[in-house]
Amino acid sequence: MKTAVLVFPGSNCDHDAYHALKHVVGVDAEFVWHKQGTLDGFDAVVIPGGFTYGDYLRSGAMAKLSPVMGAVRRFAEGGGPVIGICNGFQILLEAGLLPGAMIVNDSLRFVCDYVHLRAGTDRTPFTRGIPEGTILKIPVAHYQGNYYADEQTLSFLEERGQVVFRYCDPEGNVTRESNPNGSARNIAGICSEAGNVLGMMPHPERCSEEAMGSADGRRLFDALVAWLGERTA
Amino acid sequence: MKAKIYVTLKRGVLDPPGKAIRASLSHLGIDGVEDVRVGKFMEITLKEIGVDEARRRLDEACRRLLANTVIEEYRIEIGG
Amino acid sequence: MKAKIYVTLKRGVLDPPGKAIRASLSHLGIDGVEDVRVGKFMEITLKEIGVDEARRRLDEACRRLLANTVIEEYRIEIGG
Amino acid sequence: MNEKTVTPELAREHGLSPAEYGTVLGILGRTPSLTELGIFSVMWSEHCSYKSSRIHLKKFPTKGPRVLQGPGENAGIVDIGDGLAVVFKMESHNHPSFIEPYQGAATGVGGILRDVFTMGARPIASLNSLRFGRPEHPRTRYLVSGVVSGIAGYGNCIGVPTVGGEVSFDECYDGNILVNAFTLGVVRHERIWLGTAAGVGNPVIYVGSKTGRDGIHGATMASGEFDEKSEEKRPTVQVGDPFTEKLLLEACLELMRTDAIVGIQDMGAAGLTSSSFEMASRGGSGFLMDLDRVPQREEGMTPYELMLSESQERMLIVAKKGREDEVREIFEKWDLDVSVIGEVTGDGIGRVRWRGKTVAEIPIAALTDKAPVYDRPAERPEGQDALQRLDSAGLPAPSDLGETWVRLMCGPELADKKWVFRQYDHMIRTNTLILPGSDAAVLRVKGTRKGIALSVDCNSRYCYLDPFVGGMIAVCEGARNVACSGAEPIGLSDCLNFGNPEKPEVMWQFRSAIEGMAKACEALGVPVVSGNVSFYNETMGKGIHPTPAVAMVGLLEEASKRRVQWFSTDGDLILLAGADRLGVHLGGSLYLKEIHGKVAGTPPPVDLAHEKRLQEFLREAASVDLIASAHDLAEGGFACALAESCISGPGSAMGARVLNPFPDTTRPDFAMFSECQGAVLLSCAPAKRDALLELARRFRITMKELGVVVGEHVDIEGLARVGAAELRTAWSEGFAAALGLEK
Ligand SMILES: Nc1ncnc2c1ncn2[C@@H]1O[C@H](COP(=O)(O)OP(=O)(O)O)[C@@H](O)[C@H]1O
Ligand SMILES: [Mg+2]
Repeated sequence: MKTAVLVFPGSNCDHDAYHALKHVVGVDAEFVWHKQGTLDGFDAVVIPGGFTYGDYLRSGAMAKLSPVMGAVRRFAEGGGPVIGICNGFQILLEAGLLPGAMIVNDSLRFVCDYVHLRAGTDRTPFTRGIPEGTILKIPVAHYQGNYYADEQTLSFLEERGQVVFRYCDPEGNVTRESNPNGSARNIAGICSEAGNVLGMMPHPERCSEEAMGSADGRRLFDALVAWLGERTA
Repeated sequence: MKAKIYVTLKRGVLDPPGKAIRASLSHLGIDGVEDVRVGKFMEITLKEIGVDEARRRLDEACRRLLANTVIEEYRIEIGG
Repeated sequence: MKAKIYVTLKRGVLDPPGKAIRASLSHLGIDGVEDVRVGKFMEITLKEIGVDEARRRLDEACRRLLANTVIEEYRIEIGG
Repeated sequence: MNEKTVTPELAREHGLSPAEYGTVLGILGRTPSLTELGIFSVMWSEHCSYKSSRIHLKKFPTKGPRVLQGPGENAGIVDIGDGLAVVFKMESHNHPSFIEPYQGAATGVGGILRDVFTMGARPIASLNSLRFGRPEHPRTRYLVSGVVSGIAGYGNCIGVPTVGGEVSFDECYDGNILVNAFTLGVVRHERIWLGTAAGVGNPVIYVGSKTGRDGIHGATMASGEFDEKSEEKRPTVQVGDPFTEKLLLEACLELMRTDAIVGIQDMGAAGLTSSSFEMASRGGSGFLMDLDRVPQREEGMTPYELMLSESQERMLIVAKKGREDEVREIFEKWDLDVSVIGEVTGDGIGRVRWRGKTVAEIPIAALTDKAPVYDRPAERPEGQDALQRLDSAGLPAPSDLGETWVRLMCGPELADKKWVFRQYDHMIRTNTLILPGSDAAVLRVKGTRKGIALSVDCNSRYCYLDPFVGGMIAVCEGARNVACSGAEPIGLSDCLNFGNPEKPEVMWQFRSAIEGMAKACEALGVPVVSGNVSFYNETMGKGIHPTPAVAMVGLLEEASKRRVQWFSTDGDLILLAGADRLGVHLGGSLYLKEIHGKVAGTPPPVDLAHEKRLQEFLREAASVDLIASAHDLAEGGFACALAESCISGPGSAMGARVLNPFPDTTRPDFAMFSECQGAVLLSCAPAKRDALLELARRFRITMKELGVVVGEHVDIEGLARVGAAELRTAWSEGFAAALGLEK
């Protein structure tokens, strides 16, 4: 079982994702440089957070052009599990692997804080065993995390069970106050129609150990390990 | 040769900076502004490749990189 | 009435986005681009206050808020 | 192209005094070229030469068993065991941030990061110390937003967490804000690199961004007062490119894992000039540089401009001969410019060529050794006595103590700084065990059990009233904050922000502050390993309060023994350690300033021997798990410290019921808000009480049992009582409200 952690110029949560996978969860992980055109031999792909190409044009815009993104597309089409975290989510949106777009936070400020998420579906490889309604405490850290899609797309996402996480208060109520960036319908994470590609703004890799203030993020990686185990079994 | 590209948000897409600017202007006592939409503007210097070819290449650049057509639209102006 | 404001970096001021975009375009195989400078572009809707008054107010808005005149310059276009 | 001919006038315009210019003529034996004049002017500027401060900086203790590198390099290095060391430094970016807050602050962060990774360390945390003018001053809000987002913009993008800092407001900073940035990195001993040029024939390599006309004269700007002409200096503002710096960081660390290089230094203030001359000076060598090979962003740059440009995100490397391709390969992989621009020579001369001509030829030892050093006259200001006079008894007592308490807690000094640090990524790299908001931030060092505690402090009102005592307090507070978190202070970096050193009163403040700091460092056994001096913080002749910011670095052998400042458990006991340090001290207090509108009196007294015992006691109490929290009494006195312990934690607000710690005073307002040095509010489980008191006796620390964590109110019996939850809400909104910022 081996996970790829993609590295683009400007990725900066790559080491954190690697640490969470390898040293906390204990699954094999390897950095993959963005110029690599294949993901053969990997069982799952993590697109970590950061500021690829400085986020200078739009977050994720330039990274989507890297050779490795072609490989990610093929990997996803083959049903392989892909998680894009923060900038990774933005890259998946820009690459068209997930619908919608990100605009700047409605506060116009970067926000780094713990937030609460309400799980919406357990059908992704990363949320298996995290039933709908579960409340997770996970930090966000971004400047452009204000999820946008037109009304029709939003409705489709909801109907097809593609909304994986919403921002909520500690009790699980999806409120305006608990939305840190203005995202449409409090959306914090969505998956592809098939469910194997997950994009989320919050950072599970940052809260995989109790010492970090929460270990809820670890549940996503544990779910992945279980899912992969079932698939190979 | 020179070209300009204007990238603006589509109608209906929320524009937080535009909204904030409008509010700030009225705080500053600058009245009469009803709406502000913020976009990007690129000044491009090109090799002499002719207007048509330039437009073709910049159009491709916009579609593939410079604009996100989910939320933005673009306009190319060659010369000037 | 409508107005447009273009805010660009002064000559000589480093433009990291422009630099990154130029590099990306050549990775995309879009050749012939020698330089890219990125600016802001604002579309403004105003009350009918007359061209002169609009220009006066927008000029003030630029100086006080919209442009950072330490590193940027601006241009106002009324109408159109 | 003909360069301007150098005249004594031109030399003066470059900030060289007639005597200094005379020395230049003596060294060269001829009139300098314009490029040479530029080189002398920046190298001998206050910023680069430390000409007014050097003789005083020598008073700092800079050695210790853990010190691997003291002042003199790009950053200081302190051993933390296990073959690891921490590399850190603080630096000012005051003037640029006042002119352009976003870019000024951003490039300040970029510069200090380079100082740390140029030594081979991976930066793991940053701090910042900020001073602004009055909250209601028309520019303050703009400056605060710009500086904070500039720090965020740069630090977040490069991926180094900003884990702490301080923000303070005073009229004296209306025209001169302070932006001091600190970064700490971790390095294995064998991977430490120094900024040295050695080995005749070794190539001198330029890497990073291209050179433009950015910030030409930045270093001399930082050495001159502001006046109306500052406007004209504006186009020299530098723009930061954190993305390029991230690439540069990764490329440099990759290169440093090879043994292809001899030395490396960032191009900071005075760019190519200071990096080349300083490296050669340390290596006792010379160099020959060809400016035509410098990667250039703009056309028609002159040698003067190329040598003085302060374009960001550039480094100078001396590699081993024959290893150039290895260097090139790494930087090209990271899409960075790389160019061999010269070589090391053995004749001790710095030679610069351009278009086939020699444009500068300067003996390096003379440039360094004959740099001016001034023992500037220092004199205690006439008004100092009057300033120190304070008739406390004559102060009117507030009618509503509860309201006064809330007002202090919600004012911009004490209010929650979350508005600021929420914009900083403070969790990235997953090391931050104690997030911003406690006395010190604590980071783990992966692969070990250790923790690093960080705090930055300075009470500039105290320094203004008595720079010697204020200087001592800055060091003591830093060390105490780190001790409250359970750590041992192992070294500090400072940023000495003062007015015009040519004024004897300012020089007196400077000298006194250093002497006070040095005395506290000696007593606590903390070496100063790096730092920075920023003079000329004056506008139209009006100087700032002396502000020697101290960034303290502490070590926890066991990160799991860390402590926070807030209460966590109902029923825990509340005790005051160092209770005998309490007294009626209103001089320089926040209460005096905010409620009575006065800055007067003398700062609270310091007992260094007690301070040392107290800190040892705190560490011991944490390491044997006798205490749950520790928070020192500082600005706002006892009542505000108590309130902070109740409401500053990440959970919901806690209540407390305590006794009045000054039962005898007739002035309840003094009991609540008078300030002191050396007292710490502790909480502990009831079962630990006896052992804790016993431990305190062993360290000869006076303890007073005050009360218990309980209920919904913060209640000082007989004095005042406020609802904890309401206080917390008001406190968390106070900062934005005071500045008129969006929540
Ligand atoms: N206040 C101070 N205390 C201790 N060391 C100082 C102080 N000011 C400067 N130094 C030391 O002097 C050296 C030169 O500092 P500086 O010129 O600021 O470095 P840089 O060239 O990186 O900008 C550094 O080693 C710095 O640590
Ligand atoms: Mg340096």
